[in-house]
Formats: sequence, structure tokens, C-alpha cells
Amino acid sequence: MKRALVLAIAIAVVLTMSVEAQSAKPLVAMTTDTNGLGDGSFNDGVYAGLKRAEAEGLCTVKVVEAHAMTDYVPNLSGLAEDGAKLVFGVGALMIEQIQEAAKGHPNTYFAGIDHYYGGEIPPNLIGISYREQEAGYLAGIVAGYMTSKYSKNSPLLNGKNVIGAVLGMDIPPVERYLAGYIAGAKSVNPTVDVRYIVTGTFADRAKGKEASIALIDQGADIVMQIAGLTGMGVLDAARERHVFAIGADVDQNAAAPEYVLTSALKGTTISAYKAIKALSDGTLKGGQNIVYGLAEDAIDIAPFHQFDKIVPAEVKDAVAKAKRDIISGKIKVPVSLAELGIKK
Amino acid sequence: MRRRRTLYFSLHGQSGDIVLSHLVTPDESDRSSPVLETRGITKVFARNIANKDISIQLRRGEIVAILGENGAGKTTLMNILFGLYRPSGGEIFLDGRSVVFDSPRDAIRNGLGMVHQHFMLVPTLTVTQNIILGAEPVRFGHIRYREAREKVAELAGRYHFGVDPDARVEDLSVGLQQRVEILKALYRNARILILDEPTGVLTGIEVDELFTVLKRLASQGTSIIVITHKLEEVKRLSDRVYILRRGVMAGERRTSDVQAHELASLMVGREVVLRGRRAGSEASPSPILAAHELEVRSSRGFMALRGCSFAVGPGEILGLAGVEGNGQKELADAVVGLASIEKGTLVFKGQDISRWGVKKRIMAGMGTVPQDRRGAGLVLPFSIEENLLIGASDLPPFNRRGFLDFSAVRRNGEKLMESFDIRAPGAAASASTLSGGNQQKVILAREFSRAPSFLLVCQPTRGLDVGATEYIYGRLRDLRDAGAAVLLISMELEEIFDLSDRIAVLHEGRVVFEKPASQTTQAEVGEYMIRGLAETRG
Amino acid sequence: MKKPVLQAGLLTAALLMALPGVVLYLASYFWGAWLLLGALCMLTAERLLTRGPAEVGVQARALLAKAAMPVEGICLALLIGAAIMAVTGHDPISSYGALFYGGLVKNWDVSVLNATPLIFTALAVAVAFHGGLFNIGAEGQYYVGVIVATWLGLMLRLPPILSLPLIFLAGALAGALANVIPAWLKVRTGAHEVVTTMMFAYAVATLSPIFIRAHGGDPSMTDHPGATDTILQQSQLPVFKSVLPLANYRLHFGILIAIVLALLVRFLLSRTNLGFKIRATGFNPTAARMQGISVAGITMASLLISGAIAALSGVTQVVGLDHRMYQNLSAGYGWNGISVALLARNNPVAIIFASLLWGTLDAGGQYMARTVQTPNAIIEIIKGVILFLMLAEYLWTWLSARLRRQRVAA
Amino acid sequence: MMQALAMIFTPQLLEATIRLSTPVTLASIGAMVCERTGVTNIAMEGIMLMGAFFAAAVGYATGSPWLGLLGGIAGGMAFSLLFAWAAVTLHINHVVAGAIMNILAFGFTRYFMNVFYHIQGTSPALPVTLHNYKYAVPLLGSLPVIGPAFFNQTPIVYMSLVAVIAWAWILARTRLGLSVLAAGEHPMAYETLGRSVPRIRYFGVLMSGLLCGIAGSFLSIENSNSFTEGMTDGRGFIALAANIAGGWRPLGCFLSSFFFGFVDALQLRVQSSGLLRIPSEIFLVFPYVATIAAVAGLVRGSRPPAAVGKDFTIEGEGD
Repeated sequence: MKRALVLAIAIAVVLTMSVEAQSAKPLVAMTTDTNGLGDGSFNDGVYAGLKRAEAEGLCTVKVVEAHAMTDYVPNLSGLAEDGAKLVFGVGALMIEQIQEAAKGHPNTYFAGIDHYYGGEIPPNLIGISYREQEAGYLAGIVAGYMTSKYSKNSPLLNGKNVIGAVLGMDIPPVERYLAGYIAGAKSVNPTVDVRYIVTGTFADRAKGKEASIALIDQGADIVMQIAGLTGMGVLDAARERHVFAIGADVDQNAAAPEYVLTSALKGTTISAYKAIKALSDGTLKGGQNIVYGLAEDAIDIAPFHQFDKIVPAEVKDAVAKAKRDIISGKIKVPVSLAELGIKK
Repeated sequence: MRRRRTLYFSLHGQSGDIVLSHLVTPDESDRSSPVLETRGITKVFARNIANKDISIQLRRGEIVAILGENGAGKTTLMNILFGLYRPSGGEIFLDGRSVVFDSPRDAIRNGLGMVHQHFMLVPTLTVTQNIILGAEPVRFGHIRYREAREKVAELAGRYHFGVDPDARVEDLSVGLQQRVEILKALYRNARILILDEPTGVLTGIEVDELFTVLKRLASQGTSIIVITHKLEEVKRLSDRVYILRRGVMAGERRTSDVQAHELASLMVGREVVLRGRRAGSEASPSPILAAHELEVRSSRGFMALRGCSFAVGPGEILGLAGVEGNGQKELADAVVGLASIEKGTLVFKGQDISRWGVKKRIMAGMGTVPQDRRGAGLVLPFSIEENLLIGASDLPPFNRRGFLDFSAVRRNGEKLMESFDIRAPGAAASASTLSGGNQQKVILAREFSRAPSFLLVCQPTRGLDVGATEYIYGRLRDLRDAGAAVLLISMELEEIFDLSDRIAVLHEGRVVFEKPASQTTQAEVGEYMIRGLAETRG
Repeated sequence: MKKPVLQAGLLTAALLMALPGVVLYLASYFWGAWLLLGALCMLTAERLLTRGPAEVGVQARALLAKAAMPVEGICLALLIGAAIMAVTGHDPISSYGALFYGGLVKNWDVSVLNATPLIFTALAVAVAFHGGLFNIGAEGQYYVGVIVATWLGLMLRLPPILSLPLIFLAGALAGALANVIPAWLKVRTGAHEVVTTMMFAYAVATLSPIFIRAHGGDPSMTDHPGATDTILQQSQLPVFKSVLPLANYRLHFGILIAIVLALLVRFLLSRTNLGFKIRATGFNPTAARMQGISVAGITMASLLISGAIAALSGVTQVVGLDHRMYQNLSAGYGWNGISVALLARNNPVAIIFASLLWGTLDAGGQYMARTVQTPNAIIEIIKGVILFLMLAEYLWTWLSARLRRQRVAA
Repeated sequence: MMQALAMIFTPQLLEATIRLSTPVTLASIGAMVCERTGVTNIAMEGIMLMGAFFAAAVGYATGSPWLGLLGGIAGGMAFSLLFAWAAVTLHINHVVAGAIMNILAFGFTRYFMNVFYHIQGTSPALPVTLHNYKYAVPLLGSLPVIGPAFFNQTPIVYMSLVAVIAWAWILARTRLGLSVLAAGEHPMAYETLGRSVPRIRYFGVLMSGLLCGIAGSFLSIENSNSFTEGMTDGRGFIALAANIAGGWRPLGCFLSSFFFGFVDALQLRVQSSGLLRIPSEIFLVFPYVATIAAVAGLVRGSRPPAAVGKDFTIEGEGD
């Protein structure tokens, strides 16, 4: 036991030295939540932001995937000890842990994704959260118009005036998306029939596909996915049944270019990138919560890519107007189905 | 985990140690050359030597018996001949040329057929399927069942076997199952037939029929080896006999010129005496256990006991004879308390216990020596002392407010090992390492230690050697003499007659015959057992 | 005359050194190891005194023989893991260096935190095993424990002395209840518990969001979506830090509870009537039934106890570490509990060490992934290989037979 | 209400049922064969996952979904070979070995995702999938309801139906089938007839590897176009339940798999129809409850192979 210990320490010292080999650019690190990279959601989003910053030569990047919730603290503080100047903690589940880590490492900035801190916030900690409902709202507007009024514009649309959404687990961020989506659609098309299915998992692609096929069979010609990896199945279904899909969190057009109409962008990428930019400019300010929304142009919908021509001006204008009104506060986007008078 | 339990079928014939003894040279009078011959076969297992330098010869059309106690290494020898085990030394010759059997397949291809002590039949398959299994007539992997059926039917007809090719094996009586086994060998054109303890599970008449069949086969040129520990079988059936004792060859005799007692002493290594029976008794007026018109359903749903009545009095052994499958199992279960009694009553010391649970009955003074020693009697991975504790773990001195006093358990274990002469390294030795006889002694010790006023005993000496049998009979008689009632269920008539004071016959779920042992004969009892057999067959 | 006194003295000394030794070591005060070492010496001395050197030697050799196989297995597994790393272009040496430095030293507290719930679930599985049953649904009972603990933790307004025991009790009860139906089905219809408990696990996991929404997880709030509110202060388990200032602030007393429970289970199985009956039934139900043991009753008992222990795992996790229930929180403690139980051959005490090994591998794997960027999925592979080698007794007998033969040949 | 029901019970419901049950059917047939030879197999989840991964990997590397399918089969069989080695040759308890195999499978797939593609989550997409080879059986395909469900389907769906029929026939009429039945009921009898029990058990496990490999391929390269981590999501275990509920009979396996698939498909449609607005979890839990009910209810009649899960050795030298 004891000898093994000594040995381990010896080795460790050696390699920590090798690791400490410093580069000129600041080290920016992130730890994922237990879903790890490849969740097709905020983990990937933030990682994309880091990659972009790295590509622009702003920093070097290091990422750790948490295996269990107990790993959050060691990962966060460990990354700080590895010399990271800015550490992203992704996922609401590490909200206490990141505050502890921030207190423990005052010389490192910490940014918590999907975090909103109450009370007194350490000067080196930034809580980053999003108003997903706004993204949902914009996507809803597009869907609401295209499914009925402009259903002639694409062979993929059937004019039955039904749109759908496939949810992963029934948790608040997902519900915020959905609430916005429904409200947005109804705002431009009061008669639209919005149907949704909760698959109960973020990992079962086949189930996501069946769910959206069920919606398609019931007339839906635009299906939004709010389901992480399960959402990949929605794209599968769109590809197979020739209907439109709407991606979530990141621009998923690449995954099925002929079918992804647009994506509701939760600005994890942009917000992460902004933070790093501010870091390198020396303007990064801690001790605050930043709630990203349209106003902070971290929430948006993705470009229509090759569908740009079939999406008429009226729709684009409506989206633009909605943006303005939301920013100006003229439109208050609902955050829960309860607000829409729908009970689960 | 529980894998170990599945190994035991392959463990027979591994116990016993070596006694040096010179080899009897095979007599040279017979000129015809042997079909099968072994020279100096030796088999060493992980822990012991099961065969040491065994040489036998078998000639065409000859019936040779291999006699020996359990653990003498008979079965091991046969498994070697059949290619199941590899010999550690020695050679096998067929028609004079040396052969090596890597698997049963080789043995079968060379014209050997084996009927195992524990039948090698798949209960859920039909007779035909079982017989052709491994030698199916196929076209492109597709079995030609019609052709197979015809051949099986033809074979069965030729030897008057009277088995239905389409019957499911699990529905056949033991006797018939054995014929299926023999058919299996014949179907593969076996020239040499090996039978391991063939009569262990048969009734008198079935034994007779089996022997006629075997003699007919021999007369038609098949050579037969019969493995047994029953002297009179050797006398009745075989031309020559080899005697094995503790893994070595104790002698070879021509059956015609040898006396039973000589064989016995060769086999056991000493003179054998069996204690006589007590003067015949009548049914006692105040029985310990009495059954009235019991009706019990079998696990397969049909009514197995149809109004079964009997009574066992204090200080007597009631022997319940009968062909297997006539309700013995259900009766035993009903007495123990495992099977639910649908009609009729079971009265123990004047109390109706029909609805009592197993535990209550044990506490009231009823004991059981189950037929399946390893499956139902012992927890094999447990130590001897633990096995002696099962069922008593609720009682003082072992149980102190839910906690076990292991010093008491150890004391109890050592005491009983001593008084029942259980041969083992110690009370902590695992039951799985014990020989069959010692395992049975452990069970007896456990039951006796509760001083039961009634004891149910099922096939107590099945597969045990003469020594152990002797001992167990003795203990049972002691219990009887101490005033307990003993119900003996057995399919072996000899056992029934050796032990019982009164004898009853169970047939189709009823007691069809009952007499003091002194006033009846094996012939008479067998008669009653068979009459049922005839009916069930028709 | 003097001997017994000395003997008693040595034993008490050993105990007095061992207890703080364990606590200190767990709290990453590594010099606690010296205390443990001391305790060990005391114990050996006592043995030498009472049994005499000869028997002690025998026992020691027996112990070593017992330990040899696991150690060999683990080493071999690590070698195989190294091979895989090397082939796939990761430096094994630095990786393992990081693995063990991270797991045993740097983040030892994480290893302990990881091990705590595993000990419970593994014990749960082991108890069922001894009863001849396969409680593959420990995961589900874990969830049940979590739900109950969270609910009571939010409701109960009692002093800790009352509320904590109450929560543990209620959790255990609920866990037992969760296994009533599988047990009943097993007894009644013979429905295989592997399937029923597994399905129950999935069912409970699926239903848990309803509970979470009911206690917090309001979509309009951004902090902690998908989690309940924090349980009240007085229903939270005390932490080592409260007594040992240098200990990690999250390290709670759960590990001690787990160790005590392990000892209790050992006692239950080896020294009590119930435990004896459970083992008898597990090995041979027929014989047990013949001897008047109610197999149905024992099956019920072992499955219910198993469920209760598994639920305690969830309870400890909530009152000790999480202090709330999260959406899909479980790091598969139920499933991993099975592996740990197997690794420890269902021996309650061995389970403690097996769990710590597992926890170390996980924590160390994180450190490794962070510092030398070796993907920590390799850890899962190594775990699998370890189990594989540990359980293949046959492989070892076969190998040793081979070696012997070669030695004979040579 | 009425039209809501009409919207749920459509021909598409049947198609969805088939799609959802196909992988489970294949795996449960695999489980059936495997257990009939006497090996309990809970490793199917892992085998299926390996199949899915290698199908996607090979399919992506070669660009041909058919080679991908072969890859999936190869992956599944190779992995099941490891399982057979553990359970039959090394005599590890079957359930235990199976549990280990599942752990290994998750580790392997995630690790090699990283090694091959340096990404986690979803592997790169195949240009063409087996879904592009959808084939309508002439005539039969145009039957009203069952036509589209059974006879206008993708390759692996047909394979699953073939597997069911083939194995029903094999067990009933062929030498192979007889061997499989015997080995699981009375291994010693089988061995004494000169056949090798270990060999037939290897065959059983490999067959389950083959079928689970196909099932995995269905998930990754027919029903979708790439591999995503943990995409089997418990189907291997459901398949085990389906096999038990189906009484270790090919047709039974198919029917119970079909039933589970139906429950799931129905659940999705009821949700989206907005017919009942109760917590969605209530629906989601239904398949598990249904499985428990099935197992509890149906297992009574059916009898498992006598020697299933039991180790086989000739000379008990271990003891």
C-alpha cells in the first residue's frame, strides 16, 4: 500500500511537470456534465465555442468529461490547477460545485453554463444562462407560417396545418423551448395544431424517430427536436418521410441539409466564445450572472441555408419584428406550458 | 456461485483409497480371442485413484459381470471404455488391435453401446428423437422422421420391447425408459453392450424381462458387460465375473463355479452377515401415523394418490413396495407436508395433521430420509455441522434470540459424527466431499438427533455399498426397537424384505396388499406389484 | 494468568489504533496508514501470543494465497489495458501514473465518495446472491431511496438526531417495499427476479421526473432546472470537515455507515439464524424446504433486505452529498454494485475494498483524462477485464496446470 | 374523441410496431437459441451495441451499408465469441459473464468512438443506408393493412421475419434443432451420444451474436444513418424478457416482441394525439409494467430448458 503510494506520487510528480509545460496562449478548459461530449446539446455547443476561439488563436483548449457527479469539484479545481485561466462548467448540476471551486481558485475565472447564482457571487465567477423560450418562439413563428400559409412553397409541406415537437426528458429547459415554440406558432397562426411527444430519454435515437413519425402520421410536416441524441432520430425521420425538421441548441443543418429548415440556437457557442474573447481582451468581468437572450444576441435561429429562397419575406420580417419586440419587452414569451394554459 | 451443484452427476465412483492386492491371472481355458480387452487401465482423478491396473477380457456372445461396492471404480472403468474419461494409463484393445477413444463418438463408432446408471434420455423429447439423437437419418440436415420411426418400431418389435416410438420419454415408466436406452445402443448396431447398475430401479418382473432380453442379445452374438453390486444378479445373468475392490482387481471367477458368499467376501474384503427380521407383527391398534383415503395430485396434474390408506404403529417398520411411479413420490410429499392433500386425512398421534406445514410436523416428531440424498437431503456446499443444523437452527442450544451459537453447533456436529461413525476430516468438512454412505449417515444423524417418533425412509440404501447398507439397516432397526414408527418406501424388493416387519404394496395410488413380512414371499408381493404394471402397460 | 491480560491489552490497543486510523485515512490524512499498520502489528502480536507462530504462519500464508488471485487478476487487467492504450496511441505509463496518483492521493476523497454508494448497492446484491437470487434492479431501489430521502428531507422539521435516523429508516422501508412485488411474483408464479427487478428499475427511473417537478424544478427558474430544492439543513449528514479541518468539505460520514453496514451484513449471514437459512435456501431450496424452512419466506426476506440496503445507498447519497434529487442523477450505482459484488465474491468485507478500488479507478480515470488526456472510457474496459479475470477461476486453475505440466516436462 | 382514436389506430400504427419490435425480435430469437442450448445470455445488450457500432464504422469506412451489415454481424459474433469463451470454456457463471460483457461493450464503443473519430456521441453518417433498399414484395406488398407493415419493408425487417420462421422450422425438423433442444435439456445425454455440448453451446451463443449483430445494425444503419452512444437503450434486456414471455419458442418470441413494440408505438401516438393529458411518464412506464405482467403471467405455462444457465463439465475435477 504505502510503497505503491510513494511510487504513484513519484510518477505523478514527473508527469505533472511534463503537463505544466506552458504555452504562450492562455489555457481555457471545460468540464462537461455526466452526459459528456457528443450530447448534441450544450456540451457540444460550449466545446464548439472553445474550438472557435482556439482556431482564432485566442487560447489553447482542454476538456474533461465527468464520469459521475462526484467528479465535478475535482475537475473544476483540477483544471484551474492545471493553469487554466478560464474554466467552463457545463450543466446546471454543478451549480454549487463551481461556486466552491471559484472560491478556492481566485486567480482563475469560472463560467457556469445554465447557471444563475443567487446571493453574493465570487468576483471570478460568471453565471451564464439562457432564455431558450425566445429561440423556441422564433422557430415557432417560422413553423407556424410555413406549415399552412406557405405550404405551397415546398413539396415537404402538406398544408394540414399541424406541427410537432419531440422532447427528451420533461425538464425545465426543454419545457421552456416548447412553451416558446407553441406560443410563437400560435402568434402567427392561431389555428395551428401543435403536437408534442415526450420520449423520456436523451439517448434513444430509434425512439426519437418513431416519435416524430407518429407526429408525421398525424399530419405534422415540421417537427422540432428538443431531445439531445434522441433528437437525431427526428432528423432520421425527416430524411425518411420527407418533412422538415427544426434542430435545437446548435445549427444541425449539416446533419441533414435537405431537411433541417432551421435550428433554434441556444447561444452556448457564442456565449463561450464571447467569454474567451473578453478574457483575451482583458475585459472579462466576473461576479455576475449573464442571462443570454436575443438582447445579448446569444439566442437566435440558424440561417435557412438552401431553404432561404422558399422562406418568404413575410416570415423573415415577422421573425425580425418578434426579435425587436422581445428585446424591447413588448412581447413576453411564456416559459412554461402552464402559462399557455396547457396542463401536463 | 451455484455452478457447483450442476457437477455432481459426473462424480460417481471417485471415492475409496488403494489397497495393494495381487492380480488374479485370467484363466486360459477359453480359446476364442477376446472382442474387448483392457490391459493395466489406471485412472487418477484430482484427489484419488479410481482405477489401478485393471485388465479385463470380453469374448463374443459372452455376458461378463463386474462386481464391486460403490466407489470400487466400476463406473469409472466403464466411462473409460466408453471414451467419456481418458485413462491415465493402460491400453484398450478391440479385436486385438489397440484403440484410443477420445470421445463417446469413437466408442460408438467402434460398436460399443452403454446404458448408464442415470438414464441419458432427454425427458421432453419423444422415444424416436431420443434414439436417433446423434445418429439422425438426414437429408440436407432435415431429419427423415418417418424413416426413423419405422426403424425404431422395427427394432422394438424384434426384441419385444413394446415401446411406442412417439411417446414422450418423461411419460414412460422407468423400465420402459431403460429399454429405450438399450434401443439407443442397438440402433447404433452395438456389438458390445455395457449396462451400469441396470436393475437398480427395476421391479422383479422387469428384472426378469431385462435378463431374458440380454440373454437373447448374447445368444445373437452381442457381448455384454453388466456392472452391479448385487450378487444374485451375477449368479443369474453372467458367464464370468470380475470383482473390483477399491479401484483394484480383487479377482476373476467363472460364475458357474463360485458361491455367492465367496463373491461377497471378495467384494467387501470380509465376511458379511445381515441381521434377521423381528417376528412378524400385526397392524397395531394405536398407530403413530395413519392415512385415510388420501387423494393427492401429482405435479403433472393427474390424481396420483387415489384413496391411499395405511397405518404404522409404534415399534414397527412398514415396508411400502411398489413399481416406481405408482404414487410413491406424492405419498412421500404428502407425509412430509410438501404436497397438499385434496381428500382424506393424515393422522399423527391422534391429531389430524393434513393441513400442517412441514416445520410443524418436524417439531411434532416426524422425520424424513428423502430418496434424493444430494438433491433433497443435504446442502452439499455446507459443512457437515451446518447440514446437521438445518431445521434445528430455530431451537436451543443453537439459537439464542436469533443468533447462532457456533460452539454448540460444533459440539453437536462432532458428537453426531462420532456416534454415527461418519468418516470425514472433521465437522467442518464440506458434505460434497463425502462418499454416498457417509452422506446418508449425515442425514440419518440429523433426523435421529431429533428423536423422531415417526420416520419416513425412501430408498435409504440406493447405490450404497454393502457395508453402509448394513449399518443403515442396523440404525433403522434400533430406532424401531426404541419404539418409533418407520415407513419405508422402496422399489427394491430385497430391501423391503430385509427390513420390514409388515409389507404393503402401493399400486396406482392405492394400497392393494398388506401382510406381516413373515407371512408373505417376494413372489407374492411381486405378483401384486406386477399386476398393476400389466394394467398400466396395456 | 498474565497472558489473557496482555492479550486483552493488545486487542484494545489494536482497536484504539485501527478506528481513528481508518477515519483519518479515509479523510485523506494519509499518516493514518501508520496507525493502521500499528493496529496490524498489535493484532499479529496477539495472534502469535495466543495461537503460536506456526498457526499464524499458516493463516498468513492462507491469507496471501487468497489475496494472490485478485492481485494477479488486477495486474493482468492493467497490463491488457496498457496494451490497448499503447496500440491506440496513448502512453500507458504516464496514464497509469496519473490514474493512481489521482485516485489514491490527489482525489482520494472523490474515490471515497464514489465508493460509498457502491458499498451499499453491492451489499444489497450480495445478500440476494446468498439467498440464490439475482437482484439486478438495485438501481431502482436506489432511486426509491433517493426519492424518499429527498421528500422527507424537505418535509421533516425535526432536530437532526431524530430526522436522520427517521429518514434512513423510512428509506430502508421503502426500498424493501419496492421489492415486495418482484419477490411475491417470484414466490407465486416463479417469474424470474432478474427480469422483474430490472423492469422495476426502469419503471422507477422513468417516473422520477414527476416527483422532481412536484418539489422544485420550476421551468421559469434558471438555477437548477431538473432538480428538487435543497433538503433542510437538519436532515443533512455531518461531514468529516466538522471534526478534521483538512478533510475535503464534501466528505461525509456515509462511508462509515457503509462500512458498519458491511460488518452487520457479514454478521447477519454468518452468525444469525436468518442468515443461515438464507444461505441454506440459496444453495439448495429443496433440502431447505424438506427441513421445514419456508423457502417462500426466505426468498421474500432476502429480496426485501436486499431492497432495503440498496435504498439506503440512495438515502446516503442524498443526505450526505447531493442534498437534493437530480434528474437522471445516478451514475449507475445499482448496476456497478453488481460488478462490485461479483468482484468481492459476495463477501461483505471484501465488498468494502472492491468498492474503494472501483471508486479509485473512476476518480483516477478523471484525473488521467484531465492531465494526460487519455479517454477515461479505457477505465470501463479495464474494469470489465478485471471482473473477467477475477471470475475465471477456471482460467487460473488451467494456467497453473499448464505451468505445472511444463515444469514437469522441463 | 372518436376521430382521435381513428387517428391513433391507423395502418401506420402496425408499421411503427414492426419497426419498434424488429430489433427486439431478432435479439429475442438469439436469446431463445442461446438458452435452448443451455446458456443464459444477458449480454445481448452489449452484443447489440457492438453490432450497431461496427455496422456504422464499417459502413462509413466502406461506404456500403451491406458491408456495414457484415461488419455489424462480425462485431456481434466476435464479441459473443468472447462471451462463449467466458461462459463455456472458462466456466464463469453465465449471468455474471453476461453482466461483464455489457460493461465491456459500453467501454469499447465509447473508447473506439474516440479513437476512430475523435468525437463522442454520434459517429459520422453513412451516405447510403439499408433503408434505401426498401423492397415491396410483389402482390403481397399491396395488401391493405398488413401489406405495408410486413411486405413493403427494409431488408433487416424481412431478416427478422425469416429468422423467426427459419428457427421454428429448424427446432421442429432438423438435426441441428434436435441437438439444440437436447443440449439444453440433458447435456450429459447429448455428450454420451458422441456430440460435444461445448460445441453446440458455442454455436448457440454465436447465433445470438449473429442475430444481435443484425439487430444492432438495424438500429445504426437501417433505422438511422450512424451510431450514437448507448443507442440500444435497454433493448437487449427487453429481448430477454420477450424470450421468457414467449416461452422459449420462436413464435412466442416474435409475438411478445411484437406486443412490446405495439405498446410503445401506441404510447407515442396516444401522447401526440393529445387524447389524454396526464404526465407523459405514465405512458413511458407502460412497456416495463407490460413486461413484468407478461413475465409474471405467461411464464407459468412455459418451462425453461432444464439445464439453462448450468455449467457443463465431464470430469468434475473442480470438486
